[in-house]
Amino acid sequence: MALGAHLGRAGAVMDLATLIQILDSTLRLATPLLLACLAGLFSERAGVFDIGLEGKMLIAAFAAGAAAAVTGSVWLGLIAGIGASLALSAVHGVASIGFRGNQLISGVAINFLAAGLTGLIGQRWFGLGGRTPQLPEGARFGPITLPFAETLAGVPVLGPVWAELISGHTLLVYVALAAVPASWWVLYRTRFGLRLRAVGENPAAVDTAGISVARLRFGAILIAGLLCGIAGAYLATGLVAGFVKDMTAGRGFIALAALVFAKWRPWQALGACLLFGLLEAVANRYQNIEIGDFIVPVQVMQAAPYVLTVVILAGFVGRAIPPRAGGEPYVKER
Amino acid sequence: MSRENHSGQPATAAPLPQVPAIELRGISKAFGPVQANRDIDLSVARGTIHGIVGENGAGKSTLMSILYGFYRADRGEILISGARAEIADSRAAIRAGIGMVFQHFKLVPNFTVLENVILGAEEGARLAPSLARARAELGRLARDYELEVDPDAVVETLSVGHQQRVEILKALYRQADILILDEPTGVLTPAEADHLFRILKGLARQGKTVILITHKLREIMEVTERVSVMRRGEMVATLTTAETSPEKIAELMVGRKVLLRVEKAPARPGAVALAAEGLQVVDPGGVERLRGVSFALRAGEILGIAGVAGNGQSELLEVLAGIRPAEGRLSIAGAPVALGGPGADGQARRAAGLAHVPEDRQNLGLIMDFAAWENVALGYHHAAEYQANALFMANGALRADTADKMARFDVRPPNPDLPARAFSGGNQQKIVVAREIDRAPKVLIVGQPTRGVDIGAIEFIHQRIVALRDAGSAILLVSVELDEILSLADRILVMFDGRIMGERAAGATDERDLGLMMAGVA
Amino acid sequence: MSARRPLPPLLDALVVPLASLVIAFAISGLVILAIGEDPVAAMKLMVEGALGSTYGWGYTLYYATNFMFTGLAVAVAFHAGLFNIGGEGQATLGGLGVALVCLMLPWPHWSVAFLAATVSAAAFGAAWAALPAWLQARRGSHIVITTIMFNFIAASLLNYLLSNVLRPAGSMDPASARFAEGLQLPRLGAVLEPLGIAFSDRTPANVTLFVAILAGVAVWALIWRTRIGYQIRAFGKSERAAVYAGISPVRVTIIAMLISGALAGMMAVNTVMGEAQRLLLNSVEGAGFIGIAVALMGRSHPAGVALAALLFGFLYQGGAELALWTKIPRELITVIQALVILFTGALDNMVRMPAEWLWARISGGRGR
Amino acid sequence: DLGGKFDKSFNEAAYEGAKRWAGETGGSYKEIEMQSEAQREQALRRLAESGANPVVMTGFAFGDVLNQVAPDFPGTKFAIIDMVVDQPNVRSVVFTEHEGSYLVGMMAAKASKTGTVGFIGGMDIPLIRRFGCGYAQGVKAVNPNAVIIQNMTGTTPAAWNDPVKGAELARSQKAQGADVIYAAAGGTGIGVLQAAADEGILSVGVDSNQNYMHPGKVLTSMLKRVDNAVYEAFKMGTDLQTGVQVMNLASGGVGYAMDDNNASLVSADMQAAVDAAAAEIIAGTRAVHDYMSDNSCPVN
Ligand SMILES: Nc1ncnc2c1ncn2[C@@H]1O[C@H](COP(=O)(O)OP(=O)(O)OP(=O)(O)O)[C@@H](O)[C@H]1O
Ligand SMILES: Nc1ncnc2c1ncn2[C@@H]1O[C@H](COP(=O)(O)OP(=O)(O)OP(=O)(O)O)[C@@H](O)[C@H]1O
Ligand SMILES: [Mg+2]
Ligand SMILES: [Mg+2]
Repeated sequence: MALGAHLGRAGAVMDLATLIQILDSTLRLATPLLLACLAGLFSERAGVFDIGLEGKMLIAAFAAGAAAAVTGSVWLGLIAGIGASLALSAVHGVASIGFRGNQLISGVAINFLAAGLTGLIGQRWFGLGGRTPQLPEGARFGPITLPFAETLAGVPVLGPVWAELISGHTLLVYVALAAVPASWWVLYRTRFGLRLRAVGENPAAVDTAGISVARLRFGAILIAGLLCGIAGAYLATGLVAGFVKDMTAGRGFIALAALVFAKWRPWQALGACLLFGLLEAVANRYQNIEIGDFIVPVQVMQAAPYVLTVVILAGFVGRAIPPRAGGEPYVKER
Repeated sequence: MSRENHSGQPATAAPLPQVPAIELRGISKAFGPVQANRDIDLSVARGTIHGIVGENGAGKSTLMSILYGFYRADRGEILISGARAEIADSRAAIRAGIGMVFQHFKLVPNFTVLENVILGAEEGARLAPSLARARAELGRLARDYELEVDPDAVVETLSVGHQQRVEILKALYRQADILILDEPTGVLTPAEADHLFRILKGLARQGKTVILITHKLREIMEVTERVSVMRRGEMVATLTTAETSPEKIAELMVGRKVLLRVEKAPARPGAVALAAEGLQVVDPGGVERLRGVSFALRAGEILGIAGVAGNGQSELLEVLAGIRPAEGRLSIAGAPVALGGPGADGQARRAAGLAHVPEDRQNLGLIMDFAAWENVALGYHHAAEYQANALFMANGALRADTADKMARFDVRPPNPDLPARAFSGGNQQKIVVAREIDRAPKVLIVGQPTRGVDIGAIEFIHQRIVALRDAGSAILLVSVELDEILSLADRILVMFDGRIMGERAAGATDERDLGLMMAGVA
Repeated sequence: MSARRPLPPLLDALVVPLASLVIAFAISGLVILAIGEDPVAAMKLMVEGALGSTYGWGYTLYYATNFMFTGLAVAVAFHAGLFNIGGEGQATLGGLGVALVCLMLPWPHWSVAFLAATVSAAAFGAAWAALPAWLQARRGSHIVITTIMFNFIAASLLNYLLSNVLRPAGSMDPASARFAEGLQLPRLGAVLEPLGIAFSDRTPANVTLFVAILAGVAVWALIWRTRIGYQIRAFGKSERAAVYAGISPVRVTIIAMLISGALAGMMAVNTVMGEAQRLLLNSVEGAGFIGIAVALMGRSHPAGVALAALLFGFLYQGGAELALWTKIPRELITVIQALVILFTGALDNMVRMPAEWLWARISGGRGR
Repeated sequence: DLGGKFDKSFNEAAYEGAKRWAGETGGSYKEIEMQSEAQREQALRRLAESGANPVVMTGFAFGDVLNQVAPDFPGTKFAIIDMVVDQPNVRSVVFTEHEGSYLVGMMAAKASKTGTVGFIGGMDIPLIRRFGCGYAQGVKAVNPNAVIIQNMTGTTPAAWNDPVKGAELARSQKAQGADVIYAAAGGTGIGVLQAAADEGILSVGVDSNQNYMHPGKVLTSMLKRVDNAVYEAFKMGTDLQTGVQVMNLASGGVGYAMDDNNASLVSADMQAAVDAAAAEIIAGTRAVHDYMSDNSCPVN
């Protein structure tokens, strides 16, 4: 069939190398989603809706790109990215916890704020229309070669899988992966996690147990800020070399979708983000498909990840029940 | 937000016998325009059980919440064992040795019992040691106080009675010296309540102080040493229980004489209005909830269904009301009705002449954010008298009808525009009852009609149910209150484990007899 | 705290948002100052540019029309407890509906075409909301995800159609052909002239504005006066109570989303038939998302939605004027929008709390 | 255009042109970026009303609007880039992007060792297809057996500002064997060039000279002298010549970039072949098919 023939041009229909390339791409694409998704998880598990993931990532990407460009240090970039994201988290916290404002509105405002500020400050600062200068080598996260990558390279299957798929990513990819068990452990194995989950379900229970609801929620929101900060820094200093206006390109919303998909649980979040990453990677790789003489429009493949998401959601995932106290500011007296 | 004051308390110094465990002086608290507590003084002696009674909305819960640091008083001071205590938040209250079981439980529904118990009382940053210690401690408490609960059960799967135990365990786990219980028996069976009182008496003997809020005067008479009566935010009297009577307390509470027993003529049963045959329900978790329930309900009679909570009564009500699918056969006034699929919904049931006062008024029977008049249309939004034309509802007529119902059912305040959540529980219940009773339905099914409702309102609701019966309606009454069943029902069925254990005529049985059947001993 | 007293409704509805707006603009002024421009001049330019002439009003109202439709769409879904993030995609499809109607048939008069286009836009928008609604109702697939996904799918669909199907041969622009000359909707100037009101006819504001206002009234009546509206609100407040009342969750979910999608779709009449006169790749340009902010700030009430839409229309047009006559980058407008959303929508209590405290002082004597 | 002023290629080139004019002549100009489609007409009218002359706009999206506006301002001269608008007071500047793309396609094919090259466009729209088609013809002219992998970034406006996706597509193309990748995707291209440099393969920039971004790693850039077009329009001022001006190879409107940054990458042989082809195209002896002429591409 022509489909096979077409694919065949680039090698066997789906050989190991192709598979590794797609999975490798999956991992890179999933990383920012995963970090943002875990950020949302902490916030929403504590009962604070967060649709400002996109904005926090964006401002972090900008701050990381700008600081790295100015100082030449990727670490200062990372710190700046986290700092900027934390600042927006604090705004969200003040509005939705301190002043019991509407959490959705606050999130929307943060997205606007980030989009506006990055452009505005970027333009004033670098005069590049919101872009930051190209980052040189030391101002970016470089790939990390894991031990044995060289030694194992010759071993069939395992060698390439280890050397190309698992090894050779930037530090932040491993940070994101490590964040999954870490989040799980924090949420389910620590006092902080217990309280955090409780406050998202029934803040009154936490309050009457003598714990400050506001402080707990603020803590959760700041963790979300931290994670979004890393996600943004990864975009600007890990995946590419610098910030480009609006470069998050809707990833914060996809992360939100992944969070619902994962039913607000860390391991499932990993699964959902990898799935989204995989769908995009596959769509990237097989964008041009011919069936016989019919050339499948490129838009079909571009829409495919989203269509498949809906199909999977409808077919296998079922009802997702959000944390019960989510979205509601905690008020004792009205 | 000061926390520094508690260190100065003489927790170790043996208090003089005459120093009260708790003393409240001049406590006032307003919620916006509502003065919930006005200049309240209260003194509770150590090692005693002290009752607090009052109508719905009298301010009992507010007063106790202040003592527990959940609310802050506008004015007044709190003395614990004679020393002034600044109780800024619940943490301070817990440190001062106060534990509270709230009227509306403060549990995390999807947590296990153990997790709920240690929440806020963890040992260190890691959970595992806390959980282990709590497991051991819970075992000890369970032995000492007969408070068995499965520590690994998820709270939302427990019966309310067991959830209550978890709340008490929480307080005991924190080694509370002073235990406040806000309407603990509202959701308990008589047996469970007796059990609870045994525990409370034990605690008091150990020198702990107990404050008990309840609407049931029988309980006040049985377990308390002293009782305080509140009315409209004020403390009207504090009496020694042994020197008073239920009638006297009721009169102090309501400000008038109250009939504590229902006056009713013998029933005159007519044709079968509701017939159920072999009703079976398996819940989504695969548990059989109803195992072939059959009965017939006649016009002009009240059929009571007694049973310990969790034996299928709730499911039975939901099946009859059309909001839970089931197997079997059901007919209303001789006409078969669907038990599943299309035609099995609340709308179809109402069309067939069935009205339903649900057990859970706050989640099922009312929409708390809706105004009273909107709630009066709930389920009857199709009713012809509420339609202006094909397109619009007649909100004016609906409001007027609501005002009328509120006047006739003595809902206070009689303002149709207030949201449901602004009414006290008793008045919320009256709104539901008014809505369901006022249309003289062929069949009325009622679940726990007086749960948490003050005695004045209980009297009123009971009278209306009897009046409806006398007007020829068939009434199915589900209640965990044996008192209520015995005084209202003409005929009594007892449910156990999804089955009907037996039937008794109301005059030919008593609490002991029913209690045995309820325990599954036929 | 207890020393406060709730403000009377009228005061609450007027003073709090106004004071919040003042704060938002004060901080915006600081931002303008920080980038080295004159805040007073900039604000004056914005206000005069957007509200100082019928020309400015025309643009302000044109944008407000878009936001009213998308805001109402989100609001209706909110009443049913559903978060419809899919306004963007539904409006995209609405645009397709308008374009097909206008291009496929020879219309005798703009008014007939207008009617048909409105119906078609609503139908296409509703159709695009139907599947997410059905999946939510029947399969429990979270509407937030499915509507996000449908936005992307709509973009792909439109991209394909405009590049391959609807584009006139030889045109570089991925846009449909221009509609027939007579299909230009009457602009506000033309409509108001017979009434003796002089209004600039150089602006894209057109008769669709009246449809938007009608839609607002209709939504109000629907939500608070009709049976289905009652059911939507009951379901939105408490699903369990709705089931108790015999209200079908499936039916209500689907109906509410269809209405929501139809409203979002109708926005396209304004942009496609009222302004561009052809279908563009980017004819929705984010109005679907602005609709979320508008609905939230308007507290899901049509009157609130209309006011919030007007506010955003003002910001768009005022921002255009700024961009036109100053060197202030257009991102500043985004920042101002953010601050307005933040202070009027999320930080409203920052004003309300002290206001209630003050109110308690002032009205202290009269309390119970 | 909505893409933004500093996409490192198209819009930025226009800005550079305006700046150059202002710098040389001391003249002043106003510039506006659009936030909304409705602002196109608004901006044109307001600028014309304010006496600006000429009014220069970039992007095909202005075409339809200009057609409406131009007749209302007969005294004002307009220049539009990338679209033909048939009005007496309009100068339409169009570029033969297919010719320029053809040349860089030839260079890509010559530089490619694998025989596979890549093209990454922002969105599947006619303009980008014209780029892609010219490029493909150039590649095939050198190596008829070459494989050209074509990808588009997206279908929403984000497609022009998504360097992350651009980089990912570039990596995917590299994995399929591509060793030269041509990016015509606005800000997204920055990611393509970056990923190519990281992966040790070559890239081709677009519109402006992007060779400097990764010296020694960008094979060349397809130049589209929007800056010149804008500069000239401003320079002519009110005497702006109207009518269609085709900026092609012959007029230096399109071409490929050579500088110190890519000198080492372009062999004499490669340059000779490309220059010869350019000469043939200018002479009319070598035809480069324009996708827009019949909405199809002879090769792909
Ligand atoms: N959270 C609150 N916000 C506002 N007002 C409240 C709140 N809680 C109680 N109130 C007001 O305080 C008054 C006293 O309420 P409280 O809960 O103390 O009554 P109660 O005696 O416990 O009644 P019940 O017997 O029904 O439990 C009520 O009338 C009510 O208006
Ligand atoms: N948000 C509120 N606003 C005004 N009054 C309130 C509010 N919440 C509670 N109340 C008042 O508090 C009092 C008691 O409330 P509570 O929640 O304790 O209900 P309740 O009467 O005890 O109901 P139940 O019997 O179902 O437990 C009522 O009089 C009610 O008017
Ligand atoms: Mg109470
Ligand atoms: Mg009560």
